[in-house]
Amino acid sequence: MTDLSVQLPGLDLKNPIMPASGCFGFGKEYAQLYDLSKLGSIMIKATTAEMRLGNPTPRVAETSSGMLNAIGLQNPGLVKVVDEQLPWLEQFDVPIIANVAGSLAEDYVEVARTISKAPNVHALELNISCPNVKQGGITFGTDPNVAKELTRMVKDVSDVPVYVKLSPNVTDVVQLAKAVEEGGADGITMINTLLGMRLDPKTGRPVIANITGGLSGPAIKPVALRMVYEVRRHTDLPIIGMGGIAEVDDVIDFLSAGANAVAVGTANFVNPFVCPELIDKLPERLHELGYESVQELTGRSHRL
Amino acid sequence: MTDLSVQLPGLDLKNPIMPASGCFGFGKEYAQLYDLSKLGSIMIKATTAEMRLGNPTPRVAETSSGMLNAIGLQNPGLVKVVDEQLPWLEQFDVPIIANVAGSLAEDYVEVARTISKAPNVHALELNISCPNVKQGGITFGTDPNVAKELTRMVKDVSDVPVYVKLSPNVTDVVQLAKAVEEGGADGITMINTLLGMRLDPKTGRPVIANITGGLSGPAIKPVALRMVYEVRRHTDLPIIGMGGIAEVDDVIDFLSAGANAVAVGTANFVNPFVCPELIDKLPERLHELGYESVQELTGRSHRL
Amino acid sequence: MIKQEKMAIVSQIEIAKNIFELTVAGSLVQEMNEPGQFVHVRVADSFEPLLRRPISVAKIDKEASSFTMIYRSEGRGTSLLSQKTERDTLDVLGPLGNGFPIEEAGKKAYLIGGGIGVPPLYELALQLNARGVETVHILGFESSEAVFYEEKFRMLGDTHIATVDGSHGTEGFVTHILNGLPNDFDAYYSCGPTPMLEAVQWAYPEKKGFLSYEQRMGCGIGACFACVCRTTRSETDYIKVCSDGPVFPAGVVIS
Amino acid sequence: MIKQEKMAIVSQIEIAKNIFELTVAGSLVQEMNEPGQFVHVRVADSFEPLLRRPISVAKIDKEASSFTMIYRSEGRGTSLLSQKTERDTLDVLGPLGNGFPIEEAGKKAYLIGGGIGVPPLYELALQLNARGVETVHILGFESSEAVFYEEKFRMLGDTHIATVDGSHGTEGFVTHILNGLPNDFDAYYSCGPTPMLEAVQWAYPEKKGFLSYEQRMGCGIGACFACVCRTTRSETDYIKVCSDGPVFPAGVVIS
Ligand SMILES: Cc1cc2nc3c(=O)[nH]c(=O)nc-3n(C[C@H](O)[C@H](O)[C@H](O)COP(=O)(O)OP(=O)(O)OC[C@H]3O[C@@H](n4cnc5c(N)ncnc54)[C@H](O)[C@@H]3O)c2cc1C
Ligand SMILES: Cc1cc2nc3c(=O)[nH]c(=O)nc-3n(C[C@H](O)[C@H](O)[C@H](O)COP(=O)(O)OP(=O)(O)OC[C@H]3O[C@@H](n4cnc5c(N)ncnc54)[C@H](O)[C@@H]3O)c2cc1C
Ligand SMILES: Cc1cc2nc3c(=O)[nH]c(=O)nc-3n(C[C@H](O)[C@H](O)[C@H](O)COP(=O)(O)O)c2cc1C
Ligand SMILES: Cc1cc2nc3c(=O)[nH]c(=O)nc-3n(C[C@H](O)[C@H](O)[C@H](O)COP(=O)(O)O)c2cc1C
Ligand code: FES
Ligand code: FES
Repeated sequence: MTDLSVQLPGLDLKNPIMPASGCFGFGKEYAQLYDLSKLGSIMIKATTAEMRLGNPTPRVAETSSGMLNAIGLQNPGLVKVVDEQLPWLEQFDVPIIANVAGSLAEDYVEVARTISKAPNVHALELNISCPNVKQGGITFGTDPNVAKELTRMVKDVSDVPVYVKLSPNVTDVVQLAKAVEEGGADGITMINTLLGMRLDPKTGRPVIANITGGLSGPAIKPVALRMVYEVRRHTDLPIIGMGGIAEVDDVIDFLSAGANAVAVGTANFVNPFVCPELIDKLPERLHELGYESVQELTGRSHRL
Repeated sequence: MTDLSVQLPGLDLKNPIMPASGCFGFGKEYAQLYDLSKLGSIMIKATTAEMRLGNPTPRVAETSSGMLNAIGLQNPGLVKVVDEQLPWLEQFDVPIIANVAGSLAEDYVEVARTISKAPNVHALELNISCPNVKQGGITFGTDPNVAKELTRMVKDVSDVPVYVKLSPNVTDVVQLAKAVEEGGADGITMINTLLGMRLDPKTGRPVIANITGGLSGPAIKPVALRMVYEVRRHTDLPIIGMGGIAEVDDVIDFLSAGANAVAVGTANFVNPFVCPELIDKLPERLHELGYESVQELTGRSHRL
Repeated sequence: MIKQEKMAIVSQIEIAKNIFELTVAGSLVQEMNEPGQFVHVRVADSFEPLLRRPISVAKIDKEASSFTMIYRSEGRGTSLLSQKTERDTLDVLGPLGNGFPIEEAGKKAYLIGGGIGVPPLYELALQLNARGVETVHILGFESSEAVFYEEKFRMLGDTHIATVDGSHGTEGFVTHILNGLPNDFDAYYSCGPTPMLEAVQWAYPEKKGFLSYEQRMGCGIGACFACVCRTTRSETDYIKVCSDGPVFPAGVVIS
Repeated sequence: MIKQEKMAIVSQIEIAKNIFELTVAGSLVQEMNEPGQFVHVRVADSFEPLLRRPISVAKIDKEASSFTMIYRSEGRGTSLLSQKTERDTLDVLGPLGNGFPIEEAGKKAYLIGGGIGVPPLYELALQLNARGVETVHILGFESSEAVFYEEKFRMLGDTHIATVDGSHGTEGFVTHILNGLPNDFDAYYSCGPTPMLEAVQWAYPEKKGFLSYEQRMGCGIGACFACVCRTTRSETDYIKVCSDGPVFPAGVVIS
């Protein structure tokens, strides 16, 4: 029996596969398709203190092997998430990772304090890397000192372990990883989207109303994998890796590079069953490769 | 008659299309296929003071809509380039942009001083952004002060205008652009490759012997386009844009975003005739879009 | 229930210039009910092009367990789709969204479509006629070359065609035809470009109307918040075209 | 001269497990001469997969203006290639590189191939036999399922087969067969995995030999420096497999 389980701070995962934040809403839609209890975890959509409408449309655009999005943190706000979405998710046997966002440090703190008390929220994911919001967000994720400070503030109020989500739009991702480690982060999730743009060749206008958007999907996998590999070389913090995962060998690659678990974002739109399919395929693939557990494989690229 | 010509410092271009450095060698191979005089310019392979062997193989790997390379600046060295390659290129009616690389600032200066005196070298492209060389290169391209200083040193010795090639692997590309502008750059070329990685899922080993490589091709176009657009908003320096260009609408997009001319890299490997084909298609496409010249279209996304 | 299925391609025919009629078969068809619902189609096995394409259900044949889409081959995805043949299968996710409420039609309904907004009106016309509703079809196209299903609609009721260039039917937009038609219908149903929907909505402020909207989509099932529109129902919320729509009563969507 | 051409697919047949024989026709064939040259094939119209795939020329038919490739469908690109049919065209860049020097063969030559290194030896055997050279073929495969062209080689000369699992011919590698064969040949030609080339080279230090190498490629024409190998000819230079090779005299490449 191949052992898929993974133990991370706050997270006792049946398996290392979970949908990435923003690509799975609060689970309701995918629950029509399959039993969410099958998932290792669910990273729910970014939650802010107040309800957010997000950006104007078009909010998505296709690119070569990827897509751009500028949703802009649309969400019903902390109160509704805690009163409605999270209780609804309690019917499933799955730990929730709550993605926490905001414009000011106080917003993050407020959301973290409250949402970390929800019974099924087992960890927070501090979204300091969303490229689609004007104020804040982006600066939290690109300045090591700011990132460290914010991590510390959130750690102080959180009832559950705090994972910090790193941006790929930086010169030195390792520096950021170390900064949030110093700030007390229990883990790292990476990567968020790469800042990109598409124009309509007919008009010269940006296709995304917000002008720029975040690039995700298979196109960014090489960048994501490189960053996970680099960060793993410099920290022992748990890493939840993501960026372009769509097939079982992508999972293998991220685990090999040092991720302890992985998240699947854009691929949910292409194949809404991708997460359960990956979970089903993983044991056989591990076995083929000569591994009996996820843990055995994890980080093997560093042990060659 | 649609006017394809573009006047840039040192460069009187018949058309705005040129092969990107490292993707066209010193022209000899493509000269077997078509008349190089057709090209707007040629960016020749990076030249260093001494001959370089580059990195071990495998040096390339395919990724989704892209490729990784870690050639590592293999080149025959300054003397051979000046004595053999450049004179050979003189048979063609095409201005050459010499890509200058090195490990230390003095190397850059030495190469720039000598190569800028070659009669057909009309501009230098300062490669401060190659992600595939261990010492140097990368730090020149990520630290604004270092980039500015190097630009100034090279400007001091160069007989021709100096374009600086920017790296996308930075938090703030605009800051770098401004720094090299302050250093006296006559223009900017962008972008070099994104640092990425591929693993062999069977073994967990990096496919590229150098472990990481530079990601190029259609996958990176959204990032390149966004960076050109951003830099154009903050400087009037000429920009030669590149990153994933393969079709005529890609050329349109880069020009729209503010590039004055474009370079084609990876696409040469897919279709060795891509440059002359783009040159042939550009007039009709411009006309369809209602423009009579390249210049008219250039930067239109900023004028909407 | 939403299903994902590799459906068999029964036929694919170019029925007008760049307009393809694609019929596929599979058990997913048994889930289809409302006209105006759509499916989310994967056009390639690879991840390039990456996203699914939303296409309306144009005709449902429960007995044959097949359904028909009609689409314009335009961009990268739809042109790949148009190259598929009976030898291929098609990865379909659906049925998605909420369609046209047929029970609201009253006795006589106007079905107003523009271009690739026409297809869902065909299944709608079939279902309304089956319920004894009189349907009048007002259909707009670019030019005579782009006209499709004229005869099929005619078999079901009065059918008026407008073309932008006047090469067939009335010259101009569907609104030109509407101006000359009586106001004696109970409800209207419309699908087409947003400016057309706006114009139709303005033309009949006191009528019951149902409009089908388009937006760029990611997931197609309501999870990604890509396809939102502002709504008159609330200042503080968006509606999602994919899962709340694509059909909304007139007056709800702020476009 | 190197040409790029959309060639017509004449036939594509699976001749062994996952091994396909693909014949295409076009004027580019008139440029082919040396056995051991290769072509660079674009497997998709889109940019995914992006890079061309290098495949050896296995047989040239100048009269029919066609040539044949034999390849293993393995990764993403070659499996797409294997799905092409007579209805498709194939974008071919070639002929590329320098092949086997047939004039060096003397009277008797050993042709030693492993797996997908066997194909170029077929055209080589044809050309050598046409010149009156006696050819002996020593071919290694994974297993009996993977064996191809055995009869065709047999028609041209003595043919010995090794399979790794012993399911056909001698069990083991081609070197096992070579050990039992006389040393009475003038030159050897070899293509296959690098360890095999190494072993062959070591086995016949005093013989004239020509080896065909593989490397990951970008451009395929010598411009990108992807496909280099170190060489004994100079400490300060690399050779490029695509344009200096893929065939090199024994002793030149340091692998
Ligand atoms: C609910 C719904 C029903 C539709 N029904 C039909 C139909 O029955 N027949 C038909 O021909 N078309 C229909 N469309 C429009 C159809 O989805 C687009 O024409 C198609 O997605 C364009 O894809 P492409 O590959 O041709 O273009 P590309 O330019 O390659 O598309 C790039 C991206 O933009 C999206 N996109 C481009 N145009 C549109 C558009 N108008 N609406 C939504 N997304 C778009 C694509 O889905 C893709 O993600 C419908 C759209 C929606 C939202
Ligand atoms: C000069 C030369 C001649 C060849 N002749 C033949 C032949 O006649 N028949 C045959 O079956 N194979 C031949 N090969 C090997 C063939 O090119 C690879 O098997 C093929 O490229 C693998 O592509 P893929 O899509 O199956 O694999 P993928 O894993 O999708 O390939 C990914 C990338 O790696 C490259 N790659 C993978 N394996 C190899 C390899 N062994 N050599 C070079 N590049 C590789 C691919 O070209 C591609 O760029 C030859 C290789 C060279 C260099
Ligand atoms: C439509 C969309 C919405 C997203 N929203 C969020 C979000 O709210 N919070 C967040 O941290 N990341 C968000 N992301 C980023 C993803 O969680 C993930 O980091 C990124 O998409 C890379 O993974 P992928 O390539 O598998 O999609 C979003 C991504 C997409 C495509
Ligand atoms: C094989 C290869 C070699 C390259 N060598 C160089 C180089 O020597 N100097 C340089 O400035 N850029 C080099 N580049 C980067 C390209 O010039 C270009 O900036 C990059 O590939 C993005 O463009 P593309 O997507 O069109 O390839 C190289 C790129 C590739 C793919
Ligand atoms: S397309 Fe994802 S919510 Fe509508
Ligand atoms: S593949 Fe480009 S030099 Fe050989």
